[in-house]
Amino acid sequence: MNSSWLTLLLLLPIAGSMVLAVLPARTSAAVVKQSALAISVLTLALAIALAIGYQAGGGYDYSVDVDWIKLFGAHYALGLDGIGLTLVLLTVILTPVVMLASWNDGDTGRWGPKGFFAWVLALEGLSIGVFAATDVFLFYVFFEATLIPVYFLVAGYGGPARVRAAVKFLLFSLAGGLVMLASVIGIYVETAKSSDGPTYLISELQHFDFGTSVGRWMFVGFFIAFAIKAPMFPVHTWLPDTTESATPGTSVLLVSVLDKIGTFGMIRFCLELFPEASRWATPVVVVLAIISILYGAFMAIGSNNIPRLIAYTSVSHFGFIVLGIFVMNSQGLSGANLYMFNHGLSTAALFLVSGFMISRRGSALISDYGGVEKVAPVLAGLFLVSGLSSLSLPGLSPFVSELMVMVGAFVHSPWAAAFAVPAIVLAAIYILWMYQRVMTGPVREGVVGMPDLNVREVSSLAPLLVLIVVLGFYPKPLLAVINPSVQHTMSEVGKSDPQPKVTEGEAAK
Amino acid sequence: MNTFDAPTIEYFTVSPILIVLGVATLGVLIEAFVPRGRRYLVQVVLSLVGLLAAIVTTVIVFNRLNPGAKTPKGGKVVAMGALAADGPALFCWLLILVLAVLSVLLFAERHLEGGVTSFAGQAAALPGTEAEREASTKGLEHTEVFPLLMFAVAGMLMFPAAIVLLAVCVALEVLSLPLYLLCGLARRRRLLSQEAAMKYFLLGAFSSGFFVYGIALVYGYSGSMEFAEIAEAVSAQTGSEGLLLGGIALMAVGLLFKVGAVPFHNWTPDVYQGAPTAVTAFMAASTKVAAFGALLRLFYVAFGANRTEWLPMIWIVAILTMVVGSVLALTQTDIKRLLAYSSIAHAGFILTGFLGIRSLNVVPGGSLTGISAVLFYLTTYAFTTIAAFALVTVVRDGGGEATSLARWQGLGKESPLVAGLFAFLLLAMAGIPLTSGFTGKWAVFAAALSAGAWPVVIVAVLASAVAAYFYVKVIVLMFFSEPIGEGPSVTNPSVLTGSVIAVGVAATLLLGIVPGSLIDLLGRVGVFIR
Amino acid sequence: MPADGLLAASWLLIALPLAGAAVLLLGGRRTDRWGHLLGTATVVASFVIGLLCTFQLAGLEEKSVGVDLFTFISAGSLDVRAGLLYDPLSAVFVLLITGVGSLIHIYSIGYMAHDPGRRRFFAYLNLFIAAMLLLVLGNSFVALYVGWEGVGLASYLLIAFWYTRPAAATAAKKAFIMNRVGDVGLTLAIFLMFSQLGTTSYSGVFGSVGTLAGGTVTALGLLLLLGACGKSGQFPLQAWLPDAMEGPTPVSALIHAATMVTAGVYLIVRSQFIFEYTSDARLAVAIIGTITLLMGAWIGCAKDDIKKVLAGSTMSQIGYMILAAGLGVFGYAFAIFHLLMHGFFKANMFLGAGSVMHGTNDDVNMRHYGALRKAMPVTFITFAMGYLAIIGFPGFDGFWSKDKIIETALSQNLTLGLCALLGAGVTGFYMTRLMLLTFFTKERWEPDVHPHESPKVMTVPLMVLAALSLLGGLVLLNDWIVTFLSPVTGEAPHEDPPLPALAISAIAVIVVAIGVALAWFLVGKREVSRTAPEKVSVFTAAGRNDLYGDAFNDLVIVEPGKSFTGGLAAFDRGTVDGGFEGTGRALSGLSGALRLAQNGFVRSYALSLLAGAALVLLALVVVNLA
Amino acid sequence: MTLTWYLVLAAILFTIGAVGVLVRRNAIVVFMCVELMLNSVNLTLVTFARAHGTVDGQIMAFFVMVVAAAEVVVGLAIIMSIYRTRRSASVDDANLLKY
Repeated sequence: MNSSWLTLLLLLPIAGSMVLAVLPARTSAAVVKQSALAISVLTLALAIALAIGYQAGGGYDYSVDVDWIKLFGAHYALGLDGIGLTLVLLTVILTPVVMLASWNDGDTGRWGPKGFFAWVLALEGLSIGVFAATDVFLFYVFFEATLIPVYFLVAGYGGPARVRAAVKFLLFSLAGGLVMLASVIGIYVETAKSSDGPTYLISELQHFDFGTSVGRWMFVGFFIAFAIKAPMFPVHTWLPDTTESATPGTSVLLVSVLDKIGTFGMIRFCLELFPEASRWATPVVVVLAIISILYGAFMAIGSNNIPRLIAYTSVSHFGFIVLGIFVMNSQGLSGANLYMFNHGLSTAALFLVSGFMISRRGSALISDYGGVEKVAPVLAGLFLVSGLSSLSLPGLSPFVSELMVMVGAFVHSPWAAAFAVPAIVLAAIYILWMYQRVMTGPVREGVVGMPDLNVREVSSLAPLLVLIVVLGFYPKPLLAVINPSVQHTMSEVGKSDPQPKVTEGEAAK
Repeated sequence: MNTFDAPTIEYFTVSPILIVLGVATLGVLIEAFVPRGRRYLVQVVLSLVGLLAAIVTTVIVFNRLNPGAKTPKGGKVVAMGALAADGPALFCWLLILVLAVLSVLLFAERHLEGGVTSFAGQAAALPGTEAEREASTKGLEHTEVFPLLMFAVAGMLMFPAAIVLLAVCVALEVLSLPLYLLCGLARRRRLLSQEAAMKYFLLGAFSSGFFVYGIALVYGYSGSMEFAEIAEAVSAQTGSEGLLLGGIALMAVGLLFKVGAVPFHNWTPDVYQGAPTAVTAFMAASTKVAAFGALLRLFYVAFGANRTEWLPMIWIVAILTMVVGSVLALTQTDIKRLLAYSSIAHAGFILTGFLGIRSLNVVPGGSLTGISAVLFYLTTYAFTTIAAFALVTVVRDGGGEATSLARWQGLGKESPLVAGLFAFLLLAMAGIPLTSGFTGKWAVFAAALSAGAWPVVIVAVLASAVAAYFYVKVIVLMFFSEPIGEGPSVTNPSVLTGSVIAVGVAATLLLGIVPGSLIDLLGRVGVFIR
Repeated sequence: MPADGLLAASWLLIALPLAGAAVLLLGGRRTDRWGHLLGTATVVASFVIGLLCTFQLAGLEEKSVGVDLFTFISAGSLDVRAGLLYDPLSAVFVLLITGVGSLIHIYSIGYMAHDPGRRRFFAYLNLFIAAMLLLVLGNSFVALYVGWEGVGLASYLLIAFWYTRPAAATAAKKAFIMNRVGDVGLTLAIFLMFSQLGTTSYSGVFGSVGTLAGGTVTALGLLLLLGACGKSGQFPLQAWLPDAMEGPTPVSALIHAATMVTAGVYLIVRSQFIFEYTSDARLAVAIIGTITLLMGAWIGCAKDDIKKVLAGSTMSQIGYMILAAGLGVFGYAFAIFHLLMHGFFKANMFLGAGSVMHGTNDDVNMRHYGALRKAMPVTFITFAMGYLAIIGFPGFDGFWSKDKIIETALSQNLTLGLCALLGAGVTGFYMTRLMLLTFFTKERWEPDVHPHESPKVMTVPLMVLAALSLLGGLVLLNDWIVTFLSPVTGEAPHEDPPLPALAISAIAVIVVAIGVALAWFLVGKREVSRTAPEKVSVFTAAGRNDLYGDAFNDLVIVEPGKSFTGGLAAFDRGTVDGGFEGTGRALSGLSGALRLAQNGFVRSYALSLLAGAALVLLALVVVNLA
Repeated sequence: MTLTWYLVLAAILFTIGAVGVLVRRNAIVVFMCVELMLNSVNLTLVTFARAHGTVDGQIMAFFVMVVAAAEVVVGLAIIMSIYRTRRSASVDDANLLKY
């Protein structure tokens, strides 16, 4: 039976975006912004309602499956499992937050606030589509389509080098997407040989035997695209350039939501469709992930530009997520899923709060700051909390996921964990050194008289920080949704958790 | 006394060709007999009516194939074995005719040049002379362009349907000769236009020399002009193989020249740039359809049996075409030239689909074949490109069309609509999903991959990435660069050009979102009769 | 055994100060007027609850009470439950933390009275108390780790309390980062436990650790030791502790003397069920403790900054505890005992130092003190109590606790024992030096300094702590503390020391006396210059430079690290990104070059066509031949 | 004389024509070279027609002649107009369109 809820969920923001786009030019900016926010809040409400009604389990809920292009085997098929639901929630939570935080960021851009908010809504809708698609072809369509709003958001609204950055972003993503296209087509070619005819439905592909060598090639195609998206070393260089030029809001949507498509795709497609190839590639991917973790962290330490620094921290964090995915055990995979959500929150907070500061001072360079805490204590405080969440301080949500990922890595191979764990030291260095240089010390010229955060700004950050803290102590609601899906993924991959030497339940009960 | 055996001509089946030819002839007569002032209207209406009539008959003939059936009838050989009215042929007819309607609309546009068409008032008048000024003040126009166009269309209709080498040769010439002339008829920038015409003509003639020599060799090999008998000879491997190889090579040269494949592509940028934009649009869209239609039929039907011998050659050409087209487009500074190189790259993508040739018995019924993939790509590309060139005609400055990319800077500010639509078409050419460019790419790559041509597909994918860069560059230019000087201006076109743009954009969008019915149709009818 | 009664509500211990911190931080300036009172009240309340809980525990048959709260993390077989464990060891810590914590809160009301950030200060202190309580009450290594990091955060925030001072900000960052280095060990230990045992709870690990291979257990022990070194300022992660004195003095007293830095000792004692299976790791622990106790003492001798001397002594005293913990079942209880006593007398002395600074315009240089005993009698007397305790003057609490450690060490490992004895002597020396420079000798005050006694709100806590320094040793009566802790630490088999206990005590006292006498002759009898002498022995110079710990770190880690990140940035720009951008440029260049072939001459186009024909033919022929 | 001789002669003529296109500058001459190529094709066609004993080749030859004639018409028109504009029939002079 087909459910139209997901269609509604993804059409709501897209329709809203179109309405915004065709509003007459004389519509006041306030009306534009308020209606955009209203639409995104409505979407959030709908998504929450869906989340509440979500039937936990390994399968998909709210499924819809309609033939789309028969000859291609493409379906309009949507559905949410725990992994998708988590990321959809992340998307719908972050969109209103970004809107509120970027209330005036669109005013001076290429198409004014109307364009900004319309692109943001379009991006929201398409992202929901990406996370809800249960058909590879449909996924690919959404995957590529999301590039357009981001491209215009970066190129139209941002710093001096924004156009170049936007082109770089687009080309990297497109290149990855095209490589993936080859694999997507490969799926058609292989399934078309079968008696059932071509299909792109994940549910059917999961039981399809691609053969060893074909499966590996196709895995590589998917993986390259997702590695660029995620981004992993060595295809990460577009990210710092982009965040350096984009508005904080755009960076949030880019890093917190869009880049998750990469890691989401690794689970959904690399692992579930090509289990044999995934196992085959694990050693290489794990090494790449560890390099990403350390490389991103070191690069973050060496950055003098705050958005670049945050971008590099994300490279490091994405390394963790990929590590968690490819160790292929419950802890790693659940941790990676949770990590995606938590990283979304914490990086969003970090981008936004630093964005508030940068817009006040007019410089993104750490060396231009000093003593901000003195003049803007609330800003400094929220910056610190965001930063601490980024360095995975216990009590804040990213800790839980990072711990799970590292546990998973350790179970997989103690060496993997041993190389990844030093990142917690590096994380402390990059966050606290930045905090030290920006916030503490004597008040620098140029920082004097910097106003503290206003109510709008604080209230845009508040939901993020509340979630970070609450999930830091009580991640169970998300884990309860994620775990069954992870079990399902594991059974697809044909992996089960290695048993500890001593089998004994948690004796502390 | 011998009995007279009247040739059987299935008049109704070939009526689209006959109608178009008739209208073309009529158009020539009109030039002779109708007063100058009325010719424009009469020619336009006549051409449109003729084309629409041809479309109607094509549709009727097409329906007799019963394309809704799981296995439609294969079509039939008509006109004493000269033409094949099968699925691919009829589909090409339909496509060419629709594109011809759009081209007529573009040809007839008079708003942009202040009340006259964009063709030379008097081709014979020297640029910059009194005669030309007079022609221009009198508002003279070359209404011969319409019959010329109709002749070319007639040739294009024959080209993909011809199953006798003789007919192929004639069709090739019928479609080419009017085009040579049309290229030289620009009202503005006459020198460029004439140069384009000359280059196109000389090279075209040169390449048809190769083509007919190829025909001669193939004839020498097989002893027949008919595709079916050639195919038999090829599979029976009678005759001297050297003749066959030479014939294949030389015929390939002629056809690859027409589609603008590397290394036979050099004319494309020069001619696309120099020709009147409406003609470029017509050429870019329709000629590709006709030429690929013919290429498909010749190679699939006549030479299909020894494809293992010629496929590697096509591999090389396809790779070269995609790479050279994409790379050279990177540094172009003129929008028409850029689109020309883009069309070269696209020819490479279509050739990739062309590689999807497989024996029918390994292809599961109703699934994607090389033929249907190529035809689908042609459809998507034709509409996108005709709309793109139509948009080029509306961006103007004091000297006519502003084709220099530098003049396109800041177009997004001047006219968000034009820039937005153009950006959309560029994204389609880049193959972004939700546009026809994506589904088209998918189809040709899938066809090629199914036939095992994965190295070409990988090159194609990389070339697409390179190509994306120059498309995006134009978008950047339009939206994010400051205009130089006064900046470009957009002249509002009449409903003629407007509707071409609308149709092109709509097709690009619809074939991107709901390509299902078309591709299913092609999946069913995309089979050559033999 | 599951909790009932008040113990079931022992989570309140943590929740109260946490709520206090939340109110103070979120309430902002509105709470400025009464924030410090709330902060103090929550801790005092926790102390009361802790006291009652401990009484309840003492009355129970089984001295281990679990409070299961909720599932924290679960995935596959990883099932971490948030829960508390109330047993004698945690009870001792709860009382120390909340008791000393309460006193320091009260003291801070006076000490921070004029600081505009007082509310923030109390918020951080409350946060610290909550985290520290979680650390000692958590029932699993994960819970411990959460608290462990929480105290690290609080420590960070409090060291950097005066954040406009670059030194404070730097010290805070340094502390956190070096702690994190230790955390690497702790986290790896946790992962190792999970992967090998499938659990991280104390009871779970306790129950199954015996099945592990010896090497694994040793690895586990060493990893835990690394964690302990970070938190407790032990060699080789000791360098942050002296710098941490940049924080307000009550912070130094509470966090960097009495409680947080002893968390390492707690960790090792808590993990005794692991260390019991690995004598190698135990030995490592003892050696680390010994090295640090000597290092700390050495540093203490050379410093002129009163807080740095105390910091050195803290390192040294924790070294004793670690040493004791490394002695295994013989030493665990004494480690805790010394930890408790140290908490009293060191907090006492730090607060005393704070009181001194309070009276001298926050001057910390002892060379600017002298003869303060008259100006600050209460401070002097209370400080003296602490002094006597730390040097181990018979009867004072430090005497009992240190003596026990030296005695056990001597009986277990003669070398380490002798080192510990030597350390005691050095302690006598530098503490006497401190006393002399501060309260005796001549006045060397800054011109505008008018030393005065601190207000009651500060001196009363001093008096309480002084009393505890004097009387704390009473808990050893009848070996009460050892018996009380034995459910956790295990019961040591009786062993006869090499010498009678009394003899060892006497030797220790003599060694200390020598130290004191040396100080008297070298410092007390001489004129003290107001500026530190330039020409000093290499030993003094090394001590002043924290035994070159920072220099070593700079040379071996920081500078190479900076070069590495710099090189990496260049690599990222040049090679990685340059690779992509270079590909783009190369393509553009290729395009520019190929463009020239399109030269506009129709004849060259024809040539290209002809060449193409040849190519096509060639391709066909080659394939045909092949 | 064997078939081969005819074919070789035709091939030589074709080559001469093709080379002529490459080396001659005058548009008319270039065009004549193309005609030469077409005529060599005609020779080939009729040779094969005789060899195979069918008339197809001969018919084709006629068509090629017609095609050539039509090309002449169109070609000369274009060359004329460009000559009138430029006062030069050299194909090398027309190279405004390049790169």
